[in-house]
Amino acid sequence: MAPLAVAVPIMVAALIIMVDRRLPRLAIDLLATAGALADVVFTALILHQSASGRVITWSAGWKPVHGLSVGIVLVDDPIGAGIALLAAALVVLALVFSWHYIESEEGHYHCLMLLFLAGMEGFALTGDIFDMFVFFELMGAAAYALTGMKIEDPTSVQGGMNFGIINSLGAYIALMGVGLLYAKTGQLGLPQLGRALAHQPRSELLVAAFVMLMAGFLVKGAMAPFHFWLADAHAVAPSPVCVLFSGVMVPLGVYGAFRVYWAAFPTAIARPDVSRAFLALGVVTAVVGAVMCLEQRNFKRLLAYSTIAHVGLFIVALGLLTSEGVAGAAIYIVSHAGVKAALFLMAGVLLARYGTVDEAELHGRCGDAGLLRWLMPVGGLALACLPPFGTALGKEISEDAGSAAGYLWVPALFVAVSACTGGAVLRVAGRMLFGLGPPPEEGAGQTSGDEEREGEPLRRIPATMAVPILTLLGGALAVGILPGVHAAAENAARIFVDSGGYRNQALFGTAARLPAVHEGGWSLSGVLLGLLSAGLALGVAAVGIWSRPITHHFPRLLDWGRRPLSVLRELHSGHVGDYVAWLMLGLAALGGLLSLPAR
Amino acid sequence: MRTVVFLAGAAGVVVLAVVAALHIPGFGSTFHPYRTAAVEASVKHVAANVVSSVNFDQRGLDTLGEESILLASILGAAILLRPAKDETEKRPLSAGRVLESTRMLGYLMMPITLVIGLDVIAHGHVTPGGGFQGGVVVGTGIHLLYVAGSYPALEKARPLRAVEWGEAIGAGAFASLGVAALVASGAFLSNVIGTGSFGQLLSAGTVPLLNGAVGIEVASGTAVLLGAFLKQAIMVKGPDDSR
Amino acid sequence: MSFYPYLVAVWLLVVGAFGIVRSRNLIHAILCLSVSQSGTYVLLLAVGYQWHAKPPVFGEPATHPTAKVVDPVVQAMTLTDIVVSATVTALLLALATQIHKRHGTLDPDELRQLKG
Amino acid sequence: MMVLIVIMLSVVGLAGTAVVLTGEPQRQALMLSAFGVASGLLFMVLQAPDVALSEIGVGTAIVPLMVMLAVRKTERRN
Repeated sequence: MAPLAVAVPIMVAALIIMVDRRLPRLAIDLLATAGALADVVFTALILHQSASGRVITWSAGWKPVHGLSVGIVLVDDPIGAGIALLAAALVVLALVFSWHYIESEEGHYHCLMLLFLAGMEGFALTGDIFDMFVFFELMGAAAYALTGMKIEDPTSVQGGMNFGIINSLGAYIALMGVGLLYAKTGQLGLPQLGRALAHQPRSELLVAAFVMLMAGFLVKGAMAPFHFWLADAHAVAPSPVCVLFSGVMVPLGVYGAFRVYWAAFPTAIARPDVSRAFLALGVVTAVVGAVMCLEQRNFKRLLAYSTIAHVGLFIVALGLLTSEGVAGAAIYIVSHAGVKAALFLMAGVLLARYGTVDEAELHGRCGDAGLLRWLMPVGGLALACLPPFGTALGKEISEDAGSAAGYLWVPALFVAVSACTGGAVLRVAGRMLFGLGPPPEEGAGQTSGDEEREGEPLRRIPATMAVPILTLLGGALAVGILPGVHAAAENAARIFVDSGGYRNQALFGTAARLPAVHEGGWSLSGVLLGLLSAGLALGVAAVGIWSRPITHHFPRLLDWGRRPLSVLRELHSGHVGDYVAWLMLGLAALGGLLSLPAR
Repeated sequence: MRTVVFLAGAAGVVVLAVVAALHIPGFGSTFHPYRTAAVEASVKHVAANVVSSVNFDQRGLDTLGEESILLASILGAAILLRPAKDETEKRPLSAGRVLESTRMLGYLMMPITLVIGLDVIAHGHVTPGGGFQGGVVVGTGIHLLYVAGSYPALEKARPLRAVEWGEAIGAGAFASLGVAALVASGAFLSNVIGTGSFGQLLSAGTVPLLNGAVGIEVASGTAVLLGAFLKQAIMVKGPDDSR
Repeated sequence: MSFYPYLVAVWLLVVGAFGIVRSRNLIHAILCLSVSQSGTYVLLLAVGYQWHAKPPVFGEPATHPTAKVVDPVVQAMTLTDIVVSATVTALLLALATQIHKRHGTLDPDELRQLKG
Repeated sequence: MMVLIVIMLSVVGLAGTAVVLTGEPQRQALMLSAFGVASGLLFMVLQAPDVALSEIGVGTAIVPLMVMLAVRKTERRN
């Protein structure tokens, strides 16, 4: 079953190339959407099956003998199958949105989307580290091309280039890590690696291999200081593609890093060291993302930085290295994907209607946006973790996990970051859709990379655009409302962190079933903290909208705050050489954090 | 500034890597557990070239991913190198100045190259080489016609439409063979058909088939890629290209 | 000697990255990226090498399948890696061509539209 | 054998450095070709004929060819 999720999109893509000049555009749309829908079915079945134990598939039938095999294993637990399902579902919605959004006669765009899907499925479902590298690169190759697709647009090709160089370099560093690990153990399968490393003494070789693997995956996962490519790519890629980038590709990078840690390294590297490194870099990522998010006036770039901020939160939650943290991150990732994808599609609608998503240019011009007048503020509040959206549930569980691990600053960080990112979205919504606040000064501010869309401006929003947006927001709401989501996530998380079970079930078909939890859900403190962050977000938005009169009276304060900000903005220079330099420094920093023993 | 940041990072990375290298089993050691298992598996399926056996039989899923990367890159390059809205295609007038001897060499070399390439593909499971290496040779070989100075002849020998088909057929066939094996034996990409005898052309089960699919895809892929760059370089004119 | 191949591999990775950092031309940067990647080829093949072992091919000249051979798995991985390298390089070169068309330059110092 | 491997490794390391230090793309493409040959020979010495064949095909022919074409396209307007 699992290999089909990879093979079917590839076959449909090949079919589209063969027939695309004989069929009308609608047929290509339908074919591509059907291909992605097939993957929704496959991954949903795998998810269903995995609830009663991991689904193990030995590709090419090379079943292990005495725990060794020459084949590739796919080990699918609920978390892996869940993120694979998320990817397939987002691709379906993105393709539906593209029916009227992407104007091209040929099916190349559709093929690339399907190959991108195949890459994500392979990466999520495989249990082999070299196979992960291959599908990582497949995601990459499709993604670079999709980013640079608008060749008439100068910034588009440039964003694609920065993305391509940084991500490829990250992949090669990860492959170096694979090589080191292979040299030490002679294995490539995660279960086999876990078994080989379970009794290894701590060694610098393993630390180096781990650092290189993490760096590679977290380049895609946009952890600071590997995150610079993300905003460039998101600002210029077509909106339905951004849905996939922010919704699932970036979280997949994080997933890959922690999958590798839990499957292979939990005893090979001291746990406090790993936790400390991830917490530190996660906090930096979250803060940088949130601050930069507030600074943007291009709505898509703003959303991109908000993704960076949220990735920081995911890394903090996962970096606690407890099953509660994993459960919180899982719920947060799924519902964040729904909210953020809906917001990117709204950006696409704005772009199609008004030709820009610049906050100042559109000030008060979008009063006639119809449905969007309601949906965009809702999206902003959901991003700010307003209960009962799933984002708030994920935030609550992560905060509890943080407090339980003794880190009392974790709830504060989560509230602050969700308030800043949600507030930024609300500010843009208030100014664009309702014309709140003073009109912008002429010629003020920056213009920074914008997607350009060809074709007629959109008069009314067609159903193929409205339905995906509503579905995504509804999905994020459902995660928070449906009973049993918390318990299911908790059970999935326990399976995810059960390293011994992972390798025993894959290699020997034996794994003790873990006791299942059945309770869980909203708590009063969680709801209150959710309301707090949503309220703060409204405050942030209000300050953003009406701040000029206020700061007028305190120029000194403003000046003092601007200096570090301008340094931070300078760092995001759009220069690929800078990004590579930071990549190397981040690699060294990660190595340093993991080599110096904690405490 | 940039260089300073880089050097600081690179110094750290080098230290990390050098310390790690000191702990690798020394170069040329006899510690290769996967090797031993892979050779056994290859012998079991009568594939004389163990590398091909690993690529197409034992770790075929990697190769499926690899072929998809190729497909994605080629589609991507085709999208990126298409003539933009404000550009026109202009056919170069004639062959241009090409020495008669160069022209002869091009015409002469092409069939030889193609034969070598096809041979490398066909014997991929027996001798070094295979679909990828042979495909590269074939895909490049066709472009010797350009060296021969005949762009029209090149266009005839390389009808882009057919080549695009070839690339899709190759990728589709690889995945379809995998699914067929899943239906026939319950395991994706498993080696289901008879294996023949060692070192023969017809041996190693599905390895030569998958190898052939890769050969078709790589040959057409290389041709499309080189073709796209070539066309871009000599035919596509921008709005401000007066020449 | 025992570590020299690994050092060469790391050297290629780092020197390629250095080239990208100092690059004044994106095509140059792309080629530096492929130099970085060659570091991984060298590392993988070095890891799979064994003194006095033969290539993992038993066809021609016919060798008995029990002869001592070097690791075929790293070779298969390197092959995959080479394909990845070539195709990604092609994709990036195509992007570079378009960047030049739209900006008239390939110098990353002059391409500053994606700031902030 | 050992001497040969050391020599080839050094040649590859130096050739890689030379590719990086060659700033002018047209010449860099040629350097890359040479680097491809050196790598191919190294892989041959390391008993990897399959890899050597691909590296020589890709590294000395296709990639330098594409670079030349891309350079030709991008230098025309300067």
